[in-house]
Amino acid sequence: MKLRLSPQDAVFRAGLREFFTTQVPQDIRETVAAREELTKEQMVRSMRTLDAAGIAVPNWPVEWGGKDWTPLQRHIWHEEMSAACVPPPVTFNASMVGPVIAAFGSREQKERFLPATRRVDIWWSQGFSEPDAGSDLAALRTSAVRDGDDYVVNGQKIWTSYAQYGDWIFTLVRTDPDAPRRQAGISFLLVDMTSPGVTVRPIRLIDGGDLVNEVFFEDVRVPAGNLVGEENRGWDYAKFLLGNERVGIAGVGGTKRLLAQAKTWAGERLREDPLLAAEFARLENDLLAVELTSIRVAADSADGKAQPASSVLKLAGSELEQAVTELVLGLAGEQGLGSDPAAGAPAWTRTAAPNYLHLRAASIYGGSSEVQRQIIAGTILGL
Amino acid sequence: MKLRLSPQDAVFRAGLREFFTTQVPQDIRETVAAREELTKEQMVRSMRTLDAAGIAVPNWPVEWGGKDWTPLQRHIWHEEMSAACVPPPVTFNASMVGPVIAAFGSREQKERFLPATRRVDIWWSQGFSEPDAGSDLAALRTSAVRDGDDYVVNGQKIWTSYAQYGDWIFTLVRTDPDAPRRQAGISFLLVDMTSPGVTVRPIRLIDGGDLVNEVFFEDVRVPAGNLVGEENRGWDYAKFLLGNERVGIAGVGGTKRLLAQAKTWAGERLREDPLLAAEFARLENDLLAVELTSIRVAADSADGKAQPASSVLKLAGSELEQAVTELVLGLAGEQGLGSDPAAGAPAWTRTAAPNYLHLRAASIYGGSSEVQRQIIAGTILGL
Amino acid sequence: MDFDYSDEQRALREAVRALLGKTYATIDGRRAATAKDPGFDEAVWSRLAEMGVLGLPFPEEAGGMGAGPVEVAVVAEELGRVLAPEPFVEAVVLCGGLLARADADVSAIANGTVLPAYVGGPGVTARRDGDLWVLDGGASPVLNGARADLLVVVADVDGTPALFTTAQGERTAFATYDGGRAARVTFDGTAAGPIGDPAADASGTIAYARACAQVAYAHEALGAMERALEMTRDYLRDRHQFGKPLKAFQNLAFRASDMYVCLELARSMALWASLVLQDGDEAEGVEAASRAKLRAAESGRRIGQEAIQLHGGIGLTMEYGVGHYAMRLTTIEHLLGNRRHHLAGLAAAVSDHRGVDPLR
Amino acid sequence: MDFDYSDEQRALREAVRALLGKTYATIDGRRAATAKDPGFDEAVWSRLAEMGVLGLPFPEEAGGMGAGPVEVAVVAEELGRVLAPEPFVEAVVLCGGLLARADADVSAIANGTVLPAYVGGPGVTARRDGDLWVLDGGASPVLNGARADLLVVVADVDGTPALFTTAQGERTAFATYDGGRAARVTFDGTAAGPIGDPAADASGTIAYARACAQVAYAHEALGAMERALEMTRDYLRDRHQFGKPLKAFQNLAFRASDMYVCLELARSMALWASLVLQDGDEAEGVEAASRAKLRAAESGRRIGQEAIQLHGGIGLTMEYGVGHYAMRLTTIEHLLGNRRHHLAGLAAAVSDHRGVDPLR
Repeated sequence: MKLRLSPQDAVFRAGLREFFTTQVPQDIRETVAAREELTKEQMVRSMRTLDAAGIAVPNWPVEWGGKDWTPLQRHIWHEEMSAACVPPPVTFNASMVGPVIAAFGSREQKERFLPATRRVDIWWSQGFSEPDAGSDLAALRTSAVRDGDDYVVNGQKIWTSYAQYGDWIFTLVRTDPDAPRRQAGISFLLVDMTSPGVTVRPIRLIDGGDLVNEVFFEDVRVPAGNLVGEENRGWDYAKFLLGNERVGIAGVGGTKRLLAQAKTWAGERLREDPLLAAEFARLENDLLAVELTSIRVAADSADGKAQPASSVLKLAGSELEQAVTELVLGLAGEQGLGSDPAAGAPAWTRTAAPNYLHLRAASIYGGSSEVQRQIIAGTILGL
Repeated sequence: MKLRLSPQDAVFRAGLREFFTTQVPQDIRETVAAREELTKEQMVRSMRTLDAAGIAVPNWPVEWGGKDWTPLQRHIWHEEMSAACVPPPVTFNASMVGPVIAAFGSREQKERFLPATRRVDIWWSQGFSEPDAGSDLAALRTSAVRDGDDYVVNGQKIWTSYAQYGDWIFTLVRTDPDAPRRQAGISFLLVDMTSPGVTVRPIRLIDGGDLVNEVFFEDVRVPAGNLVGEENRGWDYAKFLLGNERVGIAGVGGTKRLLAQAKTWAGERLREDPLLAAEFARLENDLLAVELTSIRVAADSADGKAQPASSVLKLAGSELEQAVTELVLGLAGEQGLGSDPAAGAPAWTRTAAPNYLHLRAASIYGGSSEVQRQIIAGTILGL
Repeated sequence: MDFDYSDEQRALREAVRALLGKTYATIDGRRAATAKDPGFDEAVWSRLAEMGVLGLPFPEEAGGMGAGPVEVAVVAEELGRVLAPEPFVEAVVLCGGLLARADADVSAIANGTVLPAYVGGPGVTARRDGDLWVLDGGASPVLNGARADLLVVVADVDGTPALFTTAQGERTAFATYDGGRAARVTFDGTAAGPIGDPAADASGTIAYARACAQVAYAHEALGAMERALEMTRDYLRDRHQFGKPLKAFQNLAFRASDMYVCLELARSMALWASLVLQDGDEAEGVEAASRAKLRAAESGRRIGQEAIQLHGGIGLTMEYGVGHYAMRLTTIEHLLGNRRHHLAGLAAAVSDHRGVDPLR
Repeated sequence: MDFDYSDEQRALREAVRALLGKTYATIDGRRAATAKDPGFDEAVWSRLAEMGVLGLPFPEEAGGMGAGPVEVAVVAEELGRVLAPEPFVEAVVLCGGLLARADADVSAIANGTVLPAYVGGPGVTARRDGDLWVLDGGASPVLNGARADLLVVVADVDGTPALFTTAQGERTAFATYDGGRAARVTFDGTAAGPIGDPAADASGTIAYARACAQVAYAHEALGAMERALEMTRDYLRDRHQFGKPLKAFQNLAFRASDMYVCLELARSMALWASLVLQDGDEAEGVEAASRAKLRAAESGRRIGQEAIQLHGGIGLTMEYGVGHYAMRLTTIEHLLGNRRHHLAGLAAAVSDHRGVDPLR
């Protein structure tokens, strides 16, 4: 056991810190610091900045632009990025579809898609959830029927973030409705969103945003060459995708930055109001525990015990993130009502309520807290 | 709607307050105030004092010594008793078996048992739970087989409080093992604990007490005349018993007294430690909400809405009671280790840990919190 | 002590429910009303005036109905149930309450021709300017401050608060996150009329009016909690996942049970606080209001958050109703003192009494 | 940064586990040991001495093994797993730690011939009496105070704390609720030897030794939590009600999951605090210990309470083990500062830093 980073890792960290704080454009980092929405252009520009330095997709195979980093180094990379207000690489590209294509795609698919995915020449959307298939994803009904060299896709996806920006969408579709298990008849299909029959309808959320969507497929013809891996094995690839990336799942970096900012916003109240100070102290201690746990997972300290899986990090991390946004909302008080720029309020009070409401989703998407508890009970405790 | 008691109820309350604080022996009230165990003799003496004044069993039919009080008056009676450190009438007698015999017993049973039950000439024990029938009471296996004029009882009961003192035990026994529903083959039988074949074994608990027991029945012959009501309808009587008495179920009176005592014990810390003061304030507000809810239930304010059932009171009341004992343990701090009289510590620090541990049972017995949540979900919410 | 509504109170509830039901039967009603200025439905407001609701708590001689806090609670709860955006609590209970206590004319509020808005906070001062009083400074957010015909202003006069009204003041309108409207109000030597004696300390009057509004908010929150729980219950009953209704998942059903417990605790406390206000002792009323507001905030927070979580994604959409309930509960939680504010106040006073005895 | 145990540390764990397993394989072992004075098993204590465990953290030249906080943690966790009542934390980590830092002879502690007990708290004063130092006052509870051969006393000298040892002092023995032993100790001009310079302020030394003990307690609690969760998991898996295993009740299974989360958060924090102590900066060590103790208290409270609740009645019996785990977790929660104490301390310092960065 040791507390300190190895000299190599300390150098590694210093290098990244230098890079993130000096090479990533200031406008992007300020937008993140102010908890405001990034534009698509900013997200793309940020990721290309990282890509130019070769650190956009360290989790990918080296052949396709990845890094041979240790898990701890990946953790450091992610935390330094968060601390420096650098937006993490576009998830759909970097953490979701990229690794799946790299692992299961054909050579042709890799060459066609991976470089473009890394540079965000293609913005990917995720087409998994459906109106009747949320936590119970295997209930999905969107169908893909083979017709000559194409699949014909019909159905509806929902909760598709940033589908407005989407050039392509990776989807789970039902290719064998008669499969003995619901999971067995599902395939992983890449769909060009400019194909005829694809329609995107934004969903307005209570946080004021409209960046999640419904995506409708009506007789959409998709070349069979866009099937990833084998037909009817999509469930395996989806499980790979969902279980793949544990770095950053606890959201510790962002929570930590926000809690530190909140101290500034609290100002003198932090000294004058013991109940407020206790709230900060409690959250800070909870945060430290979650961060240390995420380091333990990253460092993969085996020690013969069942490891706290990513489920623990997702569960505890999202609840903590929510608690900190709630603290900030409480600091804003009645000022928090003024989410409208016309209120002329400081950015942090203006964004307090929308961010609080936005983060209510943290315990719902990406495997709800209920799903995580089920995984812990089943997989770790054997219940 | 009105806030104040009616003049009649105010007079009623004043009378009870006067009685409880002057007529119930001081030694009994001091033992309660010190949170120490009452002896059997004290409990009996206290109940006989109430009985002499005709207020031991107000929930019984007037014919058998009850009172024609309103629910609010019963509530006042209970709260004044708690406030004055008067132990409530022995539950098994006053709230459990008495009302069942009064409602379902034969004339002969009533005459034989009710006066003796009211005066605690008979101390009743409760024989419901079994090792494999706790929350799932209908799984009980203790059998009673008819043999001539007797039932022959075999089996085991558990969690029988004060069985050491028990003269008689009221039991649920299985009389028809072939009944189509498990609940349908159960009968309600009164058993003289001096009968051959009855054995009592105390269970030592982590609170240091040994007042709960296992009770074993080995070929115990019980006259058929001790069957209450009809054979195989015992489940109905048990449900009547369990749902019968809502007064005092939230334990508000005792919790309130304890919280007030705790302020004294906290002393100057209450002014000096804002976190401690906030804990008190929060508990006091929670307590007020539970007390008001228990008054609403008592006053049976219909108003066309589903009433918060006794389940809400049991659930919220026991959690609150536990929280207050935990607060007291926290006040005691390391002093709380000294539960042994030899520690020479004040009574309140000495009893802090045993009481805290004792109260962990409050959310388990009498319908666990889980059972209460199930009832609320099912009965009130229709889930 | 009893918690039963009288026949008149029940009739009032039915009447208000029927009126609001015409416009706010579904969440689309609220969405339509809040989509455009002034953020509520003027026609509904007029009908509330016709029904006498806008003068409910004012003395009859002042154009009101002489009703009390319990009737106010009945109305507020109905508004909360359908998330009606009409500013009853702000205009009638808070502003109207302040003016009525100072024997100012509130008939124009009661008949709906004047909409007042409350300008609180520490940012406004008043000074004499010749024979006139003028205001300086400003406040934000002033709920419905742009639409308001009259501002009821708490202003500092030589270190103590006093009350003024003015129809002027610069207003910058903005939308609030829950669909409402507010304004940033600034004064710069703005003429204003004193309410009562401006040299006298109005703290007590203000605290009592705020208490009345806190209790009304607690009831508005209660209505919203009640409806949010109903929606959640229906969703658990009707929605299926993994081949069975959600209600078959014990964890979800138990959480709905806990929401119900929260609801009933909040209901008991809000009803009681109304009765304490009705009973008349001001200090007791102020304390009871703080207790009820704290309880409403805790229950509302839990119920709002759980309503969303138990719904999943749909609970976060503008189209579906339950997210609006959570938003409104969040807003109320932070109006007139949030949880920490009220808890700190109660904590500071916790040594002053042995216990709280609601039976009197 | 890494959290892996070295091979030596693993070997230590296995050795301690094997030793303790002989006596404490089931809860009956603890019950037997605590049924009679001195409340622990002297034979086990001797074997721990033979193994070198009682000198683990002392320098080799002082008769110890020169091991660090991580090795101490390994031992404490094993003691916690089986609820071994031997006073390792109190005697070795706290008392031994205080003496070793003052370069006092600890070899007799290491070889098990002298059992020390810690007399803290504000109730003892020391004064000169001729050439001697004498103590007045007293303290309670002094853990294992009756059995102790030596008392390590924190006494007030002209307003600042100093350290003394004495083999005397009047001791009134009593049992603690969790099965342990303690004593009320009183001094009345009792002769004592100073440890270090009695005129110097020993606050820092004491705080650091207490920090080491707090972290060791956090690990003892960790072992107890781990085992309490295992027992609960087994019970949910094996026990049936309503015709199915308890684990099929989603609410119960989810609560076990939350217990697991609590456990892992406590583990991370306790391991980290050991590393901070090992790293050597005293102020950092004291802060980290407070953080770990708070976390252990919160997790331990939750896990202990839930372990009982999920077991139901059986969880409260002396015969079954899980209640003993809950009791011990409760005791540890209140030793060397409870939750409110540590939270208040961290709250008072929360403005002093922007955030806590564990990666260094």
